[in-house]
Amino acid sequence: MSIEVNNLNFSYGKIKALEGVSLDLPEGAIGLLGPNGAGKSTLLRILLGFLTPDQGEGKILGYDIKHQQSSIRRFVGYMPEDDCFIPGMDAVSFTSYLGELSGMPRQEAMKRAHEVLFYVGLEESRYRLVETYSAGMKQRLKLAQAIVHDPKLIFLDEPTSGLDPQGRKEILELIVDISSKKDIQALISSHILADIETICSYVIILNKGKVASQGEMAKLKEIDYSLYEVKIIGETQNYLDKLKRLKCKVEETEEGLLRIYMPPDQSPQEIFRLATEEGVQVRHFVKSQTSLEDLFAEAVGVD
Amino acid sequence: MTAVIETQNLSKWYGNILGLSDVSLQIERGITGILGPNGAGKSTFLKLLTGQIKPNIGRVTIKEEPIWNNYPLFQIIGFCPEQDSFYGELTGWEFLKNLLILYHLPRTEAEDKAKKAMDIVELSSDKDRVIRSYSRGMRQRLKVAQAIAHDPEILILDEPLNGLDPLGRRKIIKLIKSYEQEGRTVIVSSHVLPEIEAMTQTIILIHQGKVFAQGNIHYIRDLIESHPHIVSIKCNDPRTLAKKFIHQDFVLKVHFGETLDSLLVETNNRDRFFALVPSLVVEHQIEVKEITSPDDNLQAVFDYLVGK
Amino acid sequence: MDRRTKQGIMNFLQSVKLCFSFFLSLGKKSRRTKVFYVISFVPILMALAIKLAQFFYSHRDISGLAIFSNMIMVFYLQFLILILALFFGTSLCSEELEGKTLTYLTTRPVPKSAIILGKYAAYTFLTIIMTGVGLLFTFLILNLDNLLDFSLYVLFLRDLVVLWLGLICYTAFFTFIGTFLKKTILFGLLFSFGWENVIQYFPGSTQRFAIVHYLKSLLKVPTSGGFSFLLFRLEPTPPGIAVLMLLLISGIFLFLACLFFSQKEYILQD
Amino acid sequence: MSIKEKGYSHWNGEFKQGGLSWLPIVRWGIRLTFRKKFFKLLFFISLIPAIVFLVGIYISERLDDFRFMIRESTDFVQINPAYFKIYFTNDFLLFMMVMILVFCGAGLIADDLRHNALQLYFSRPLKKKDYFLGKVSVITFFLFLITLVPGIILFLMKLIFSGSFRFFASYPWLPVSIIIYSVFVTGFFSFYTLFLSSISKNRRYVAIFIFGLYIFSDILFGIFYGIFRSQYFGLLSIKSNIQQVGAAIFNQRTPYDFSWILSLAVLLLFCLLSAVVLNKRVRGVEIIK
Repeated sequence: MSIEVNNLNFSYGKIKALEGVSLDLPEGAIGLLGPNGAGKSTLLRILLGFLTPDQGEGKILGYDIKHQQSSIRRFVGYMPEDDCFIPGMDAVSFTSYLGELSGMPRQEAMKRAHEVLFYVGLEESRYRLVETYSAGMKQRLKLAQAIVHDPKLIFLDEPTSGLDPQGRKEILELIVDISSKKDIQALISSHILADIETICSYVIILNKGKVASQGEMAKLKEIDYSLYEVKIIGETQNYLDKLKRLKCKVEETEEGLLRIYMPPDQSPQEIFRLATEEGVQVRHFVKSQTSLEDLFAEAVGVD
Repeated sequence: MTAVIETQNLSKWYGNILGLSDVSLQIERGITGILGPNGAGKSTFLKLLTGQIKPNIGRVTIKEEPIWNNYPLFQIIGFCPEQDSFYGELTGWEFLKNLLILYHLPRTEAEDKAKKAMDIVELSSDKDRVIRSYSRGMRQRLKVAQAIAHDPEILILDEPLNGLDPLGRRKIIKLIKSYEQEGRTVIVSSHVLPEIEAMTQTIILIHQGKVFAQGNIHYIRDLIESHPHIVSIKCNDPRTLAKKFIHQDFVLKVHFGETLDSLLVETNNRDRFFALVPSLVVEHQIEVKEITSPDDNLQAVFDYLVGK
Repeated sequence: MDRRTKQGIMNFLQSVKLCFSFFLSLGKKSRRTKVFYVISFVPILMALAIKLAQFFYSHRDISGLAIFSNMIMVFYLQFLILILALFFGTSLCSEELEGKTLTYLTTRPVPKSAIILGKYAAYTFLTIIMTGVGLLFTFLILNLDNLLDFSLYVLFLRDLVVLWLGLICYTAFFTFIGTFLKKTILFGLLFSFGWENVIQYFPGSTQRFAIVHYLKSLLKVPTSGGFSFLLFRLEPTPPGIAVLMLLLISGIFLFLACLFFSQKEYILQD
Repeated sequence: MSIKEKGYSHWNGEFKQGGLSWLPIVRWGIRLTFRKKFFKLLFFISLIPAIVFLVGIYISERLDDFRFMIRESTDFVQINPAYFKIYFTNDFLLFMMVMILVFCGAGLIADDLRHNALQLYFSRPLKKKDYFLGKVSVITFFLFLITLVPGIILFLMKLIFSGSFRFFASYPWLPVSIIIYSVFVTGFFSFYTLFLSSISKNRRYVAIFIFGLYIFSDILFGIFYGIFRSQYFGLLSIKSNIQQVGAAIFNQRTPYDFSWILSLAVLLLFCLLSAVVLNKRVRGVEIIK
């Protein structure tokens, strides 16, 4: 495991930013969530080796976070949230320049820069000046500079903000492909929960400096009681009456979705049996899980 | 319903860069989502709507009035721009109050409206702090506040949820929906399609400077006849179910997902398909875990129409 | 003038007043204003240093007034009001564009020309305060020994009005430049330290094309001292016409600025 | 037979061991400056003084050919340390140095602040001192090209033209003071430029400050000297301070009648102030807001 920290504490003056944060993160893509000011960026800074924690210790990629900070940064890639570039440079020189700054020899950096720009899909505009890039292309370039020195660990801060739907899909595919390489770990901090849900297998929710909840995404989202979301087409009235007769509680949401709470002894197939009797179509049938948004709201202690 | 916003073969380009070409549409009350890839003309449309630029051909009108340099019209328009830029040295309160004074409102009324807007976006506790010290989410909420402070009839929001944390997003979505109940017209532009779906079902898709689709998402999805619908079924015995489906003429393609229990069926007639499913399931005692249609959402409509 | 246009003008003036108060409160708090307040107090420091040093070098007895009317006025006229007008005038439109805050203004129910005029008035008001305060203290410090001689104050007021007219005219000109030119600071520097200085040495009516000419012809011709070389080739226009010309020039440039600002489509590229 | 595996591929090269991580900053800083529009023109103009002085050395060797041209001012063409001092501390060269700083120096830190590129620099194993070293070396490269290099060339050409080492024998310390002066003036201007470049995000304002502060300091001196005729006000002007120290380095008579140590102190104080501000403005930590 490349990130193991325990009991991290840090405070800016008298404001406590992190309290007793302990993490032991598995491979693959990990989501880092939390409301503004929950300590996400402080945690990122400590993991990136910028800040030394007041208390607590830990190892990143085997390097101690207090004493070997600059060697951590050699094997870590960071994709910042806001646009950053160097005016007057084209994409290839920009990427190879940053590769060299990470310690790569000059020729290797140039070779690797082309390779990485092909990978993120900037092949046909890699000789253009960076300031002429669109938002989506800048986002890809930031990803390219984060992986140019082949890091073992990449931190992505809001990787999909400001992208159009295609751009978001492609960036997410890139992240999934990189983090599925089993020896590269991606820590993704984003506010768009739909993205986190699609690409992360493990999630950490921070709130007020503490770890509110942490674990495998699937395990966290399970719920024990059997609640189903169903969409019915056709005349539904007596279908609903029959359901109620089976002691099922039925709730209707605005978009015409039924939330059916099945008592433990009833099997969900009853829904289909009744549907055939009533000649009604079951267009949508899902065992409902808590959405990441509800999970988030619950962990952060809001309605 | 009379159209609040109307355009007649509206076209706009800057130098040789195409903005919009020959767009004619009507937008009624309620929330309308504007979406489209970057550089497709979405931002040009919003700029025309807020009078930042003037059309080359055609007209764009709000309540039958042209917008360019028609300043009285802005009494009833609220605009939340996309860029995250402010007068950094002002405090949130000063920023809001001063802007309200430009509406020829007396000082007391301006202050009271500013206070109300601050409460709605929950910034009252930090109203005396300088905007420079605001976090990204707070600045975004301040932008929404300045758009709604003067109680506009028409609200134009460009990426209103950008940079907000999930709680902030929920609040703003609830606020926008409350505006719909009050019978106002809200234009929301966003890249994050799930956000648009959470707010409204009516969308306008702009691509290559043209309107590719307008109306209710599902209605549009059904309109796309040529593109078959995909239905994903997860059950304990997908093979027997698949065998049954293959005989039906309306089933075009059947393939099995990665996991053992998943089956993907392509059909061009959903009604007949879904009418068949319950009977088959009961007849063969198949234990169904899940039925979903993965491409009945905005993302699929978008990908199909925009053709990537 | 029928009732409708009178109402229209009243409405327009009201909008200008609103914009004026908006930008005044904004201008007062902006960092740049604070920086230029400090710069406008530099002459005061110079005056203090001169006063101080006069004790050590008592043999050099130049009268405070001579220093003031030659040296300080030259510093103000040729350097300070140009810098103030340049920075505030050119940035008037470009800071809204660069800071991408223009949309907050153009989507309000006030005409674009009112925005320009309101902001111009607010910025000019700020620079007038700066120069007024700076000049007053400098004047008092330099003429400590004969504060009671009232003819001095008449002279001071005359110089002050000249500087204010200069500010009004230069700021109007740079506002106009700012509405359509991209590289405003470069052009502004070339104009103020190139054109304005060079033109005054040309014969005949070519001098009429520089704003500084009208300002100088309002100044009392200096008695002696080594600094008169700045005025030696001046064929002054009579004061009355000079003031008229200055106001006329300001009016024309402001009108052009409003015209450009309302007609031009400003695209906020990032 | 094999096909390239799709998707992300690793890089299996080795990282460079050892320091010099700031070399790319220098290389690219120089390359980016040369790409600016008018820079080449400005650079050649700033070489004019060197050429003029080279011609001076040529004339000094061929005095008899030019006898008819120079009637009385033969001392001008006397090649001695004073000649070099005049080259190094003449107003035009100093002014051209400032103009080069306006072009190559203004954006060095201002652009990084404006486009928040600091995050890119400091999320790498790069320390703050490496960053500064890189930026200073860019300025040093350009200023050395119009101070140290021409100085050494002039010195060598004098030896070559005169065909003997007599000149070197008589002034063995001259090359040393050329080097000392170049390092001194480049060092000061590096602090001066980086300090101004780090206080604003807008490269255009920084350019004006670099130009304005230098000119203003001289105007201030002019005004005060005009009134009080006391040479001590020379300490106000950057240019006169440099000229004072320059004269001392070439142990010539100093242009102003106060000790050159004072000038040096003023300049060093300015560098100290710049260092403090630079350290505060360029911060690695708060790169992630």
